[in-house]
Amino acid sequence: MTEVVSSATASLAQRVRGDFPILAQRQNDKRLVYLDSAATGQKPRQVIDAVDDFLSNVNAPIHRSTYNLAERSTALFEGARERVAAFLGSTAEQTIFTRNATEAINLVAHAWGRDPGTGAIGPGDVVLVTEMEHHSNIVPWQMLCRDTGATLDYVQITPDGMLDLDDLNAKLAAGNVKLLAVVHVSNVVGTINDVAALTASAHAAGATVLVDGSQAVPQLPVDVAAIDADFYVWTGHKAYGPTGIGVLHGRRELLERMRPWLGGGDMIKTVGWDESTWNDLPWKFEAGTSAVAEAVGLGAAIDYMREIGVENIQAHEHALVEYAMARLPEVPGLSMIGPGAEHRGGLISFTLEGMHPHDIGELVGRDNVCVRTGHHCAQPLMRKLDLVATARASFACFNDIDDIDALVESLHRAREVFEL
Amino acid sequence: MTEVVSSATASLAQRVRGDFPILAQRQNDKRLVYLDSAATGQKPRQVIDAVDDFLSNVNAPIHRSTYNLAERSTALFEGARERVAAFLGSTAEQTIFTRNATEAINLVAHAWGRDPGTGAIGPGDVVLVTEMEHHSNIVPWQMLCRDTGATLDYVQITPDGMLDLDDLNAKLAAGNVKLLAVVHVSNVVGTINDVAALTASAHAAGATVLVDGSQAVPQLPVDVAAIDADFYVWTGHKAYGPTGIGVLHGRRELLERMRPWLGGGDMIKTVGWDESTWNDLPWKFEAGTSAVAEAVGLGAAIDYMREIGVENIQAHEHALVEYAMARLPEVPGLSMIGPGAEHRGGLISFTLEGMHPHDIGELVGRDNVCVRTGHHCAQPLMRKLDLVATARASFACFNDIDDIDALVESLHRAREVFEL
Amino acid sequence: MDELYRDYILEHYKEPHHFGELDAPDMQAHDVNPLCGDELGLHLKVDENGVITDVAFQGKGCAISQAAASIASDELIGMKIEDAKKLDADWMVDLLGIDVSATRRKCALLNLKVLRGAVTGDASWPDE
Amino acid sequence: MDELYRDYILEHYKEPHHFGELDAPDMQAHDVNPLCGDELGLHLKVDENGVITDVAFQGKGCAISQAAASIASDELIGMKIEDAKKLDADWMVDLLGIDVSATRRKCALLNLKVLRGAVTGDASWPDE
Ligand SMILES: Cc1ncc(COP(=O)(O)O)c(C=O)c1O
Ligand SMILES: Cc1ncc(COP(=O)(O)O)c(C=O)c1O
Repeated sequence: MTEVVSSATASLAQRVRGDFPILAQRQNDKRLVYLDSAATGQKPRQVIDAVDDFLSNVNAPIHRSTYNLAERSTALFEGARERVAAFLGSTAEQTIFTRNATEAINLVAHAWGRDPGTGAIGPGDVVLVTEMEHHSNIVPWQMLCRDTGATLDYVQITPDGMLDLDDLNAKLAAGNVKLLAVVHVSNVVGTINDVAALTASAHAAGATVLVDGSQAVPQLPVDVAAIDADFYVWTGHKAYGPTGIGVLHGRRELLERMRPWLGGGDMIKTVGWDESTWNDLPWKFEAGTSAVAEAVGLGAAIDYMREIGVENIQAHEHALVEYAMARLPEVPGLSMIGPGAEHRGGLISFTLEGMHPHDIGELVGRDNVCVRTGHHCAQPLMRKLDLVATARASFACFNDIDDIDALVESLHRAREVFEL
Repeated sequence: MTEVVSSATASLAQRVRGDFPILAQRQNDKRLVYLDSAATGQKPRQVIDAVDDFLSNVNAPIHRSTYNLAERSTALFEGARERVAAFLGSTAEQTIFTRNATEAINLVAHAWGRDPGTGAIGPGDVVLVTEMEHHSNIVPWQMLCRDTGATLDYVQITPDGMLDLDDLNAKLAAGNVKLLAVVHVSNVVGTINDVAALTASAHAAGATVLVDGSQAVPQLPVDVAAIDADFYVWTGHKAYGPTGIGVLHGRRELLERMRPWLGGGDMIKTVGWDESTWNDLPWKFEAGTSAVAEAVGLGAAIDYMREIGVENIQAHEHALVEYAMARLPEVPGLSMIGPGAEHRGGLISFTLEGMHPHDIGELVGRDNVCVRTGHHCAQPLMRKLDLVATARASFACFNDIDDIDALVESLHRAREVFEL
Repeated sequence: MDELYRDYILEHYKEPHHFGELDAPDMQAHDVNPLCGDELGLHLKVDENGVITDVAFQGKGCAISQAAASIASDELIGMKIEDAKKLDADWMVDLLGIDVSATRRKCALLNLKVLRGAVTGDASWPDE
Repeated sequence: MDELYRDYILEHYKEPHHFGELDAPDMQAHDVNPLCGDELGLHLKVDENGVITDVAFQGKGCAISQAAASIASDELIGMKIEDAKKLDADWMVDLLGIDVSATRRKCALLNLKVLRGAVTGDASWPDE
């Protein structure tokens, strides 16, 4: 089996490795084995160059000025928005740039959740998240519930890290759920949720839906129109893009009805002494000078994924997951967390008996193998799983089975250091 | 006089021009005359390279991971924060990274202004801004007043664009001013406000003070400890830094007392099912993945300004303002707006009889002369000055008198096109 | 001659036709260009047959937006409201007779936007 | 031998001294390392002369943080509370006897932070 996987994955990874300058890094003569793309992605030269070129040759204020550089900057910025929107089956007006996924969720929690006009959330209402959410999709809702008197509730997960749909349906049936906030692909257990089906159930129960696609966009085809969630958020730095940029796709009617959240330049039409009127979508939600170079870089990241083909990335990472799930158990005392490969995106969390994940991270790090260790910003989930921390290997298009082999060998060496 | 100014300014501008790759741009064989640094600054190669190098060779998640790249990323990110803090006389804990100045002001308007615990703003309270504020220092306060029942009031300006201190003192004397939000250097009239004195007056009247230093940091030495405002905000892209990053310096006691604003990863210590506890300063106010490459780029911008010497930049731009204020009136029908050179930072707004600023911008733009035209995100100020728009030339370290000469010539040509 | 600032554009800018206000207009609207802050108001008189009998516009703006309003006003007088409702961006740009760049398009179309606001209540930009 | 994971570090990690709880402790505190989520609780018994007579710690953590807690607990027994209040980061790092990198420093100091919380009420990191 190993051989078959090897040839299937090798072609993509070997083809793209040269695009990622960071992979040329060596440490103690060991090549970089980057298995932490779920924390932050590496950027291909195409993206880095787009940012560099923008700052070096185009940079000027957008939207307002009449000179040539300013026109080019505006065209590059709005052109990036259009390509980002098209890639996800959305439109430019419904595609709002934020700093990251976290800010996009907070935008919804404020502009939608706290708007007295749309009357979204109040006492007696339930905000429903799931036990597998990232802190960024929990804490804003805790704060919203604290401020509005609503109740936060959690859809339970099954022991193998899948959403408990009976629990979800029971909670929706109560009729008081105003919002379902759910992750598309979990960053800890790796589960791929059927967010289109979840959205349909929640809508049938009268709830609004926010989907956190931070882990999904980099690794599988996402069509926000087909999913039909009211809000779909993701983050650029995990999707081969630069830091400092995230995206909120929203349902047009909701975005139009919502009050703006941040006030300032660019989001206004007119500013009077006491009151102002708001700009059209999407700018109504983009206050102040935008992250222009970052948007341009994100546009280049989208182009990059489109060129590789996100289905190819998905198939590639799936093959890596299958290979890793076969090889990792060779390490004595290793337990993998989460569902089988068929329900799993490109990442695997695991623990090792007799060694804290922090020490795993330190020791494999010496072999230039980069894995994430800790609570992965999902403390409630860790508590549910009765864990303090895990180690996590996550994949990108440039990973290959040699990376997994390196991890497995390094884990064996780590156990020797610990005399296990 | 021209000769003296010429030699005084030429050395700095000529020395640094090579640092700015964009200045190599040509259009119709005309060199780029960039006079729009008040809208967005150009970036020296040192800054662009720092961003490129970070993304190419270091990029990894910060704060949490144990491997080498992650340690280096963290050190670069927090090192940038320390240098930024030191440059402005602040400390790392009091230096919060935001997307831009606008977001920093909104942070204060939410986390301080709407906190029921600190009880900052309520009915009967006055939020005092000035007539020369940028929309970003008006609209967040309009929204705060709308939501809390407080009243927004404006300190008037004198006909030459200075703050009317009698008006300010009368308004402070009423005793109900909870916040004074004031710009350090105006982006329209160019006025440099004595923000240390204003802060002292406001504090004496029991008001909290926010200073908008967006135009100040790039052009004059700023010591936030000496100014002693409770909040001092600025924006990276105008200060030779990248887009996507801004800064809030806050008084420690206030920041400690304030509730966090954005919820999510990084800003928490623990996340329980219903409640969370918050991380220490400054991270309590930095939710989600930070703009890491942007912070590193901002650190490089600070290094750049420190190396040139911000006093030298100030003296240089002052000489340019004096030269420009002598030469611009040569253009028939041209009126300059704002105070004399002694109270003015590195920018000049003007109008031309018989030609709308938009057309001025278009026509000088054809000569590759970049000036800003419009309301400069200061519609209340424009209304006060009875203007719809102005044209504005603003300076940076790389500008020289040849740029002003080019502008003056181009304005003459524009008048010919308009048959004036 | 300049490609953009043609003689007739400058003439309309310097001496706009139908600049001012109407007493008791039958239809009116007012809007701004958020990019530059320019404002434009439009007054219309309409007779019992639904024909526009008089037009006046107010506001401050650049040569392109003022010329567009001035030239369009000439055309509007005598036009049926039903026909005015169907006017689109191409009509306005053709009427102006100059190549309008992307940045100046909103200048050229502000008047049409306001006209459509007055006759149909639709406040969106003609390009959308 | 490994520079960081020395024999005695691993021994303390695998078989920590004073791991557990005390009945009715005279002083206690509990804290987390926000970076990795590790938790540590500390119980102290203090006699009438202000001398620490017994110590117990609880929690899950990495080898560094567990060994630090175990080694420090040995030292604390018999120490005056007044002296315990003065313990600083250097004391802890010297006691550990290994070179602690910047990233692992919080692991090494979590126990001291909790101790200071217990004896002085100061919940800040020893480095600050
Ligand atoms: C005085 C002043 N304040 C605030 C801002 C807002 O800065 P930013 O758009 O980067 O948030 C600007 C620039 O646009 C400005 O000139
Ligand atoms: C599932 C999930 N949601 C949200 C986030 C937050 O992304 P960001 O920190 O870029 O806002 C992350 C990554 O940290 C994530 O994995």
